[in-house]
Amino acid sequence: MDNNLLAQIVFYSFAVLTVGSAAVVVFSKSLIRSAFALLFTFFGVAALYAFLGADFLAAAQMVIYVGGILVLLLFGVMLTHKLYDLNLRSETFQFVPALVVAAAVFAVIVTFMLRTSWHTGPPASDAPTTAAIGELLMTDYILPFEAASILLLVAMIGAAMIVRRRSE
Amino acid sequence: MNPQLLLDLQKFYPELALTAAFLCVIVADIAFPRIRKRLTFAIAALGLAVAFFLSLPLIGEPAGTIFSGSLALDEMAVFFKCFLIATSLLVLLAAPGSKELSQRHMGEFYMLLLGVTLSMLLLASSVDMLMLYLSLEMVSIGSYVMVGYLKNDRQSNEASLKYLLFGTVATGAMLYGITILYGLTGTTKIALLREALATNIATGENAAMLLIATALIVAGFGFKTAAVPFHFWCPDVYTGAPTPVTAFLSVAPKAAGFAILIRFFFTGFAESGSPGSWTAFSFIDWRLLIIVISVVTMTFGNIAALRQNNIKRLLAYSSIAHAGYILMGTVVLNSQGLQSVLIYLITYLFMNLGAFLIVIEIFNRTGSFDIDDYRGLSRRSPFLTIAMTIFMLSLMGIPPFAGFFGKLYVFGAAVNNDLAWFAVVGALNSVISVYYYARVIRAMIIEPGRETSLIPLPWTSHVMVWIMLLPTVGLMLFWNDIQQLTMSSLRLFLG
Amino acid sequence: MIGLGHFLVISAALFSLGIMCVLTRKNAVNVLMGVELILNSANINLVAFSKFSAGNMSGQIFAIFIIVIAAAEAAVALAIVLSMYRIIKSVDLDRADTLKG
Amino acid sequence: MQSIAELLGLLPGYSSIPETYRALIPVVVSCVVIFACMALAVLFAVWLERKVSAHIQDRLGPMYVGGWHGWAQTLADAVKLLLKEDIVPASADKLLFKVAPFVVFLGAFAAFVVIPFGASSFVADLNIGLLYVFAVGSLSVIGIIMAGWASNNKYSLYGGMRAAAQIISYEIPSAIAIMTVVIPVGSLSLVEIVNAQQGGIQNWFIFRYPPLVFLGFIIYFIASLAEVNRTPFDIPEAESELVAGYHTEYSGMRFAFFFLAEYANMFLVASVATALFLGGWTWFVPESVVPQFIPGPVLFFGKVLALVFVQMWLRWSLPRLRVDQLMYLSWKVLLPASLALVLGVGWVTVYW
Repeated sequence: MDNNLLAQIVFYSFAVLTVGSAAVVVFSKSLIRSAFALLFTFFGVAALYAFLGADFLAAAQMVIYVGGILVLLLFGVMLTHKLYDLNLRSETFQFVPALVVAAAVFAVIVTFMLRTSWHTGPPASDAPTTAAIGELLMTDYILPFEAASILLLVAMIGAAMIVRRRSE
Repeated sequence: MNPQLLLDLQKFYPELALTAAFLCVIVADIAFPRIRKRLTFAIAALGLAVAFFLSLPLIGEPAGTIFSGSLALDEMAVFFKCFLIATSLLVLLAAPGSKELSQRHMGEFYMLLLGVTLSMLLLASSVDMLMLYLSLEMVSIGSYVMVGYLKNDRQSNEASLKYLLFGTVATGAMLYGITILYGLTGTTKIALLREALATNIATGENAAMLLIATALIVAGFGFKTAAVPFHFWCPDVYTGAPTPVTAFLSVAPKAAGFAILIRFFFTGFAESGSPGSWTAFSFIDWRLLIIVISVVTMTFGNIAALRQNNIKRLLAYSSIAHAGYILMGTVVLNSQGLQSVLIYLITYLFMNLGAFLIVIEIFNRTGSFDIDDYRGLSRRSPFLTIAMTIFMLSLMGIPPFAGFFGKLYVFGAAVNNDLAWFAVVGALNSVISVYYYARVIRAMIIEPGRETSLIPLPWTSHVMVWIMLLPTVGLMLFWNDIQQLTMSSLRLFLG
Repeated sequence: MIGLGHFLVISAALFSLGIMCVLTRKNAVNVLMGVELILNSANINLVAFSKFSAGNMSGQIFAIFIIVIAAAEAAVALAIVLSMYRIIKSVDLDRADTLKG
Repeated sequence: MQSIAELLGLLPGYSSIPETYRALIPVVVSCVVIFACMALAVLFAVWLERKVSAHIQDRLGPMYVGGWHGWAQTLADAVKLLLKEDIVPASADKLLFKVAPFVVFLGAFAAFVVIPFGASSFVADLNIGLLYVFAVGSLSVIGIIMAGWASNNKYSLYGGMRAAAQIISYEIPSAIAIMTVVIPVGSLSLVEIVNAQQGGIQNWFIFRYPPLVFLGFIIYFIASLAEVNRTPFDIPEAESELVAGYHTEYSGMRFAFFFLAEYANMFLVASVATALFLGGWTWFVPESVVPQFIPGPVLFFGKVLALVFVQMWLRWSLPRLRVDQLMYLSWKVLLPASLALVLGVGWVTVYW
């Protein structure tokens, strides 16, 4: 790669963006800022996918996570609080013990992950993945694909049933 | 179309029947508003019954996988298909008799029940980690909605929220473990894990990574089977959920969880050729680990049940304890141990559903789940009292009822495999459980109640109680058949 | 050169941040955000392994299904949270306290 | 981007720049070019909108600034906007308030990267091009909610939430309608899709499998109108109810960004429709009959303008829908219709 340095700069900036905004999600005192920080986390993760050559997945991440899940979460925040409540404080509890636990989890996982000799092969090529994914979804993964449609149907009807008003 | 796909579809008829019923219920619920209550019930019951009879011809099919290695088709898969469909059918038949469920939206309830049943069938026979995770989430998401079915009821809602939060975190952690396993082996097929791992865990670091992955995955299974320390959700959810849902959750997803637990560890980790050996990865004492979980689970469940006044809560803790007993069977991971698990599940199905059925009937009349309100029940409804007593005795493990044989098998499997002390712990636990089950019996029979009016029992409920009662009492008559059935169900696909 | 390790560290960081979020937050919606972090971390793992380690597409396919599941889960979760808000006018988890024992 | 890099290579001394930085330059230059084109197009569109609306209402519109039909009116407006004081309301969430316009703008702007204006005039030919358009489009939704919330004004919040609900509802039928083109081509790349339509008007997808793809075009066009919040789907910024929706509190430069994003989005959906259904930069008749004497980009822009004109025409002809009608249209009319179309197109593609 001739622009190796450039690639590294871009990678590290996206890594910092991802982890940094995730930290904002976790530590921010304002609920709504947590939610908006999630936008940058999802965006950063999509960029990481692009780095890994998973172009279809990167776009899917943006469409579904940012355009769907994050919007849902934001609606969730806004519909469950009184309007004008800009300083939505999100309280925390067990802060220090949880910090210790999370730090321990991080330390353990990272230590062993870096020491593990992963089953490594040559990196997969960066060929476009869309066609291959479509092919696999219709052949080897046809059952999960169909099952996922049932899942979505159950989730959709279930969610609609729960939020529907009691009148009728 | 791919010819292999068509062949696979022929072995997929039970699931297809359920899917068809699932879709028909949705359409019927919308299209025929006048008769939808009965129509959706009929479709759901018909679908389950058809699915049950379509599973029977699969017995004796050569073991293999279908859909490019997504699902296993072996005797055990068929056993669990039948078991899970039967459970759902029984719950379905009991559901209209419950006043808790809002009669208006029964169509959605049946839809959810069918959807969750379908997902459980997929879960119990998954041999691909993707299919495993997907179907686990399908079961979970359907269950969250079922628990929160009484959407205007505060308890139901809280139960649903707690279930959801615990569930998403537990399955999230499990997923992380699965990804690590994928990284270690480069495959998502459970059957290929063992070989890939055997060449891969030579170094200590890899073993540690595997350990972390396994711990995370066990958390997911522990959540589904409500084993300590992943049981927190269980009492609250069982109490808050509508009673038919509680009955369903306490049997079906648990059984599916055990099915996939056995399948995952047996085909993925244990050494091939010699059932009963965890020795492939000897750096961790698997048996001890599961023994500890099992002992803690049953002891905790039994002790916590002692001080419950709410019958649903009591049964919730008792179901935790029973999960402990079942785990005991998985410790002895040979054919005898696994057979005992299957037998225990069969007995547990009838006695537990029966107990919940009576809880439903009593709630319909008294509107209470307090054990104190069971006082004087013997005067008000002798039939219910006798039936409940039999279910309680069976849950205790008193002969000659079904529960006794289940326990006998589990303890026997432990004794036969040099774990006599383990069986003793189990037996001691059963002794503890006698106390709280007996409390229910005492309240019903001995203690006088204020109300004396008779409890009317519709004929449908009569029939339902008998359906549960007969196997609980008479299972031992067919003991040889059950032994043979469960024995033949153990021909796992190990390819 | 950017290798597998870089991605694994990011994913571990997201995972622990997600755990942290789940453990500390009282607000139900906020807890769900933590869950999304956990799912994203698992996805990074899968895609990274798919490229560097397994050399097959199954990791990416798995990741797609996880995204789909996350969407379904979020829909149901928010429905339940909204329903709870309608009943007790709060989404703080310590207000969900009628079930104790 | 390739052609830009080649053009830049003609500059004296260009090759003496270190490789690492040279890789960046075409990216920056193409961004600037797109931005400039977009700004010009928006200026023109705003003027056009004024004129179209005026003539539909049988009046003349601005006539003085600049001479012929007041062509410089929007320039004057732009200068006014940029010179205005940039007000941040005292009770707003300052950080989010300031970020929101840029997020919205980024969503509109980044999508132009994959639009093929001509046979070689595009920044990138991503093989997931169409999906990418939808992906960055979802950024604007978040930006709109952000603006609505951060303003701390209930009209803004309602506007923002209405807009978000509307956009995500209509994204579904429009995405499915696009499948009517993607299925026969077998690619998500916009360049490939346009290439598949070469050879005259009869090869444009709008006339493929009549009337299936034509109906797909209609569904896409309606849904895209709603996605850019144009009348008759402009309830997020319905003046009579919500003042101006999510950008009520904005002024000066930040308001200009919203304005820019709004018109850029009009061009974006028109461009996508042109590339997908109207043959993109391709000529009306087979080149063997009449050679193409208009450059591709001009042809493309002409088709886009025609669609933009229709958008304006609709705005001044149709009344606004109610919220429930809006949702009804999306979920109960467009969605089933587009699903049926996809089934039809799939069937035709496979078995015909």
